[in-house]
Amino acid sequence: MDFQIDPADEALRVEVREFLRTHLPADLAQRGASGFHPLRADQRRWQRILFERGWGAPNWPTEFGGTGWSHLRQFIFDEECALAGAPVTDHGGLRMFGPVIYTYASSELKARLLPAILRGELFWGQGFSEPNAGSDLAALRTRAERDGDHYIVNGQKIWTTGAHTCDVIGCLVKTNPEAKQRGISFLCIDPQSPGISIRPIIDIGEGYSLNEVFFDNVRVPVDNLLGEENMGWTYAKAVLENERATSAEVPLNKRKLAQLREIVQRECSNGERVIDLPGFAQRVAQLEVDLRALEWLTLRALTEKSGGTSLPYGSLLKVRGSELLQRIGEMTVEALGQYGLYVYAEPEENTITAWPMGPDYAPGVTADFMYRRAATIYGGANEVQRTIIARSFLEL
Amino acid sequence: MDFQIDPADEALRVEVREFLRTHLPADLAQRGASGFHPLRADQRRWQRILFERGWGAPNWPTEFGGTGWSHLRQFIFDEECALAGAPVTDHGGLRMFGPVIYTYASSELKARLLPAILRGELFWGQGFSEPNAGSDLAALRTRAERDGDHYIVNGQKIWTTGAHTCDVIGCLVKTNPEAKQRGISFLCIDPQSPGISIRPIIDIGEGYSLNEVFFDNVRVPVDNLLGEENMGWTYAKAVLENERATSAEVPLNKRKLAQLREIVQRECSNGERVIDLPGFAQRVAQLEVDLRALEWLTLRALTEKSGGTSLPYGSLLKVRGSELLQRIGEMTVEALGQYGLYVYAEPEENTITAWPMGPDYAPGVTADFMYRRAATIYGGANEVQRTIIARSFLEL
Amino acid sequence: MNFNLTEEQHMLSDSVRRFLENECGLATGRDNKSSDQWAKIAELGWLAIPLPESVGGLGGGAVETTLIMEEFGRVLAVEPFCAIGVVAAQLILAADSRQAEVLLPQLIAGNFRPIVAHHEHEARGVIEHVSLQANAHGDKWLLSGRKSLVVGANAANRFIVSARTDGDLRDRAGITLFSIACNAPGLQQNNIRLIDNRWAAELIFDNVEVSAMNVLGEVGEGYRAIDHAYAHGLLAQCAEAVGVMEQALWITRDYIKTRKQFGVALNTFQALQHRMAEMLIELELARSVVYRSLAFIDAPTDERNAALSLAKIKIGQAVRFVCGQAIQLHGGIGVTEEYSIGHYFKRAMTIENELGSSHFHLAQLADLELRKSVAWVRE
Amino acid sequence: MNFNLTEEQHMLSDSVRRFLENECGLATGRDNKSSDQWAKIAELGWLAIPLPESVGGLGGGAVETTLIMEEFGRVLAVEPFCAIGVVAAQLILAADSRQAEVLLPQLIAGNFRPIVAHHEHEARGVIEHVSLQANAHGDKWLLSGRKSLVVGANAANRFIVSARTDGDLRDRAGITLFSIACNAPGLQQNNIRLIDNRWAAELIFDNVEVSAMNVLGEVGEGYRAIDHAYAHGLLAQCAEAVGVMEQALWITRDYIKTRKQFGVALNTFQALQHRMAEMLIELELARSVVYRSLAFIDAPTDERNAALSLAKIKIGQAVRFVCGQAIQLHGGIGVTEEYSIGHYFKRAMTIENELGSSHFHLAQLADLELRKSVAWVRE
Repeated sequence: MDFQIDPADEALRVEVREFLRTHLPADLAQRGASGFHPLRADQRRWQRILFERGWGAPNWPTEFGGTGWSHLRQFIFDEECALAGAPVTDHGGLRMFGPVIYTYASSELKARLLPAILRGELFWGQGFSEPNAGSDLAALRTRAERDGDHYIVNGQKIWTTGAHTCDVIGCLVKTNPEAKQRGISFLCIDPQSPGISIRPIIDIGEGYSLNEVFFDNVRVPVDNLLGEENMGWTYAKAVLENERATSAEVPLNKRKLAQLREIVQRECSNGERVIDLPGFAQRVAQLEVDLRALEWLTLRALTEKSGGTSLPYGSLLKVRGSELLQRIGEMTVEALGQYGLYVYAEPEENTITAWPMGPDYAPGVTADFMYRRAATIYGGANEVQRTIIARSFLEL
Repeated sequence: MDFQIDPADEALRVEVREFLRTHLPADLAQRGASGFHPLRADQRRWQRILFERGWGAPNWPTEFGGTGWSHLRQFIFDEECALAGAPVTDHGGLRMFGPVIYTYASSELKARLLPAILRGELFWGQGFSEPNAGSDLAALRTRAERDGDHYIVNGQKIWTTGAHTCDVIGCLVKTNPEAKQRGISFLCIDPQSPGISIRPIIDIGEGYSLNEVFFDNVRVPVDNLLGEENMGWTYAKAVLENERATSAEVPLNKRKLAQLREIVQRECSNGERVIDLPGFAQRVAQLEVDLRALEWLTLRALTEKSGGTSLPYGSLLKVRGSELLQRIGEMTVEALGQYGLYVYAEPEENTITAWPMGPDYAPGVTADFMYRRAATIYGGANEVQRTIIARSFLEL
Repeated sequence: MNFNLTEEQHMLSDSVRRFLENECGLATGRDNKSSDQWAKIAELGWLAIPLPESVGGLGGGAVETTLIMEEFGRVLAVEPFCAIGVVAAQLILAADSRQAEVLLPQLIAGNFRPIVAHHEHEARGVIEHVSLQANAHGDKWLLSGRKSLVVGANAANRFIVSARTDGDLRDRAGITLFSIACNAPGLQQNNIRLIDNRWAAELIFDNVEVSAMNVLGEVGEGYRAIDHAYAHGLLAQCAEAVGVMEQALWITRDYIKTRKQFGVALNTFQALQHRMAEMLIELELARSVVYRSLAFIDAPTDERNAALSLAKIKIGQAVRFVCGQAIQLHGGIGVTEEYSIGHYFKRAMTIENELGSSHFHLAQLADLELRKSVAWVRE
Repeated sequence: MNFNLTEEQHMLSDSVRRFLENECGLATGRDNKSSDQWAKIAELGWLAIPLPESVGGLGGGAVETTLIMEEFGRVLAVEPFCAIGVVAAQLILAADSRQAEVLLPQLIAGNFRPIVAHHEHEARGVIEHVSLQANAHGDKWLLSGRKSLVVGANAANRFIVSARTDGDLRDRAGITLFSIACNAPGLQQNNIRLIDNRWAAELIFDNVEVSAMNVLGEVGEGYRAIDHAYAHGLLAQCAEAVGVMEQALWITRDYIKTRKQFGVALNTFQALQHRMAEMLIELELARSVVYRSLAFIDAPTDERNAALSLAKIKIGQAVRFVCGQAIQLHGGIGVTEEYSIGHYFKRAMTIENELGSSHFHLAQLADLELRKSVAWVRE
């Protein structure tokens, strides 16, 4: 056992921090820190900057242009980016589909897709959930029927993040309607294809990142199949397995707690800082406790090999990480006083200027808090995670 | 709607308080306030005093020697008794079996049993639960088979409060093993009968109030049947219905909170009262909030007629009342510092003197806190109550 | 002690509910106009009901207010009944009985729509926090400073402003009430929508001139009336929260009985059943503290305020839990703007944060705990 | 960074577990005798493992201590390993390196069983709280005052007492450590059983005479060693709590898989499954803060103590929840003295309350929050 961080890992942290200080454009960082949904244009600029530094894909192996970093180094990188307010990079391309592509796809697809993702020229929408297949993903019903060298896709996806601004939608579709999990395939679909219609879903933060996507006889070239037909469930599981150590969103939680700390120090009541009001310091301290516990559970998950008797880290982390995000948000809204109750409309440009009222740290806080009510729902509702923990690990 | 208490009810409170001040013996009050299980001898003395005042059975109609008080008045009486530290009266005789007797039993049994209960000459053990029939009471298996003018009882009861000191055990028994709920009867059994053996159960507070009772061909006169054969389930339901408004144990919670307040004012740290240490006052205030909310929910239950669309008050109150008891207890143990960790053995006499160490309010606090871990279990576990609420009222 | 509605109270509840359900939908307030419904609301007599007959009211009281507000909560109505019919009306009533006889009949008729501009950003629940200055200038007053979170300002045709004419920032003495036209020179009004679709304003006063005639009550004596008005406002808001919770609970109940996952209806999952049981418990405890507050609303100020703080703590905790879990049990659809349930949560958040958060009120109660002596405890 | 046990660490865990399971059962401490097992424990070398080679130890450290303590927690052992092998040993090590070379080999051998008498009733977690007075009297010292909650005192053959030779009640300077025979004239020892079946004592000092030779370290300089020793003690206790929780969790898991109610095994109820999932989450978060503390145990004092406070908060909250719910899921049998699970809860309560409750430590962390500047926050 060794609980000290490796000096080389610590050196990477310093390097990343310095890079962010010098290369992260201020206008991007301002929006990134605000809590509003990221803009695609910002993500594009930032991905290009990272790509040029060689950090375009921290989680990919070097042979595909990734960094080849350990999980721990990826985590350090994510933390520093979050704390600096860097735009969220394309989760779909880098985390969910990229690994499926370099592991399972044809070399033709690898060559076509991976460099474009790395350079920030190919952004992905995630077409997993359906109206009746949320936490129960295997119940999905969107069908892809083979017709020559095309699939004909019919059905509906929901909660498709960024469908309205992405270059490709990565979909899970039923290629064998008889089988349940074994009949699922990964298909890349051009959102401009005829037969696709996209309906915005506005979230309760009044932000727009989600969509419903309807497929009406959409023709998709067979070449766009990722890996083998009917193997999608296996791939999806592998993807989700990659996610297990990051599901507490510790980097995001750290940024949010830092923001709360700044607000309770800056906001005043009768000349006193809000942090000095009764109970506030203890509440912040409690959040710190819970965040640190999550951080170290994450470190365990990052450095421990996954295996048969291993803890279901992803589920443990998901439950508490999402709850923490909501608790920090709730206290931040309270700390803002009236400014926590104002609607600051989501700006359509990255520079946030000239808000009608309030301090510059107010806009976006409540919008994000509202959106994060979904944190305990998306990615497998916390109730589902508890069942997974009980069944898989406790064998109940 | 009228939210003010009736002056006549308020006058009763004053009268009860004055009576307690003048008639409750100090040695009884000391033990009563301590948290240790009540002694039968104390209960006997106190019941006699109450009987002489005409308050032997606050919840019975006047025709059977009760006070005929409204539910609200009974509640006021209970509150004052609890706050004064009066011994708990015989729950079995007064609350559980008395009402069944005066409502359903033969006039012979009424005459034999009711006056004796009133005078404190007949104490009851409660033989409801069995090892495999706890929260699922209808699963009980103790059988009573008719043999001439006797029943032959075989089986086992558990959690039988006071079986070792009572004059009669009120049992639920199966008289028709074919039927489930419809085969249950109420039987009064003399604990001295041949064939009965009693095994103490020591609780984790190291107190002794509970027992296992084994019945091996115990002969019980048929005269000891309460009401009709096989109607026990109906009676039990009626009994439990009577309990619904008191299941939050607000009087007990009030006494416990008053005790906590006294302790955090008297205990000191470096010259400062414990209540002045960070966070303590807010925690006490939160307990006060939750107690007052429960008190007023209880007042609603007391004054509202029960009926088809009525809230399942008993379940609502049981869940939060038992939780509150545990929360108050936990904080009281903490407030006592080291004295909360000492074992003060349950004294066998009512005068509690010469404790080895610590202030006079310390003995019994932790014993009671430990015993009350059962509060969320006994009387139908809180999980069962939540199911009742969900099914009966929310129709889920 | 009797928790049953009288027949009149039943009728009031029913009629308010019917009107609001039919005429005031969810989220009607996104466009910033003063409510179309105000004339109808006045016509229905709701503004008269809680006020004494001496000012043209119907002689009801706080009980009737809570019944009305519960219905407002149920449909998430945005009409400023609480701001005008409760806070402003009670303020005028308590501040100046002569003026009340003139102004309240007009308020009841719906022509006079005063909004109290009292809250300031740094107050954070402290009622006596007034920094806006009023300086005597001949027989006039000049007001300078800021007010914020003036809820319902978009519907106002008059502001009643608390200003400091004497004393320090949080002194109870030295607060004076002024009645001011909405378009007074030097007064800038910035409207902003709140997350629950009500509208509020920040008001910036730059030497706004007010004549001595427009002082409400006595100079320097405004605190008592403000305290009274906000006590009634807080109670009204607690009652509103009960309506919010109740409706959120039943919407959720109905939803999980129909929605399926893993092949079965959600309501068959015990974890969800138990969650809903907890929601019901919290709702009914919250309702109980509203009743308790009604028992204290006319009690001496300290007792009343302690009871209201207690209520606000329970209500704030309950409404966040119930409405938060209402979203949770809905799943994804609960987080969308076009479905109703998320709006219940947003109203919950404004209720929690508007008149002092539950944490603020807990600190108030904690202060009382510290002042209790052992003798008191023993009594 | 590596959370895997080395082979030696695995072997240590296994052998400690095997011995304790076989030789030390549940609740062996109800009769007040010094443990029969101590000689065997010494023989097994556990006392040597965490100590440096310079004092005859095996050169392990805090990691090995936590491994051993976790096993103690698992079986609820009452042997005073923490009191002697951790707190007293670390105190001697930090107080006086010369004495350490003499005393610790004897401690390791099991002959020397020192117990630190430091806690006083009003301390409530404050380490520097020392009121017991030591007054110079020629070349001797006279000690008067009280110590309490001296856990393991029944096994002691020597007390190490903290006393004030200078300064005010909570000054860090002016605390001196004295080594005192258990039967010193003027020393009264009242033993009392704790709820978790360990034994503690109250010690009453009435002009107990101590020679200058028996001062440990420098006069007035005892605080640093006490702080060091209690840091290690707190960490050991946190590790013990992890063992307590883990065992309570699996006992409960096994129980609900066999116990039936309403005709089906309890483990089929989703509400109970989810409760157990919550218990596992809390257990693993608690384990994680123990690991984090190990990363800080040799850090500068302020950082170390902040990390330990953080750990204690999480541990205290987790252990109460896990062990409380372990009882709840058992139902009635969980509340009986003869079944094991209630004892896990009782150990949980002593852990929570012995070295400063989680509320005390939360207040410590809150103080740190107040001292953070915006600049710090931004960094």
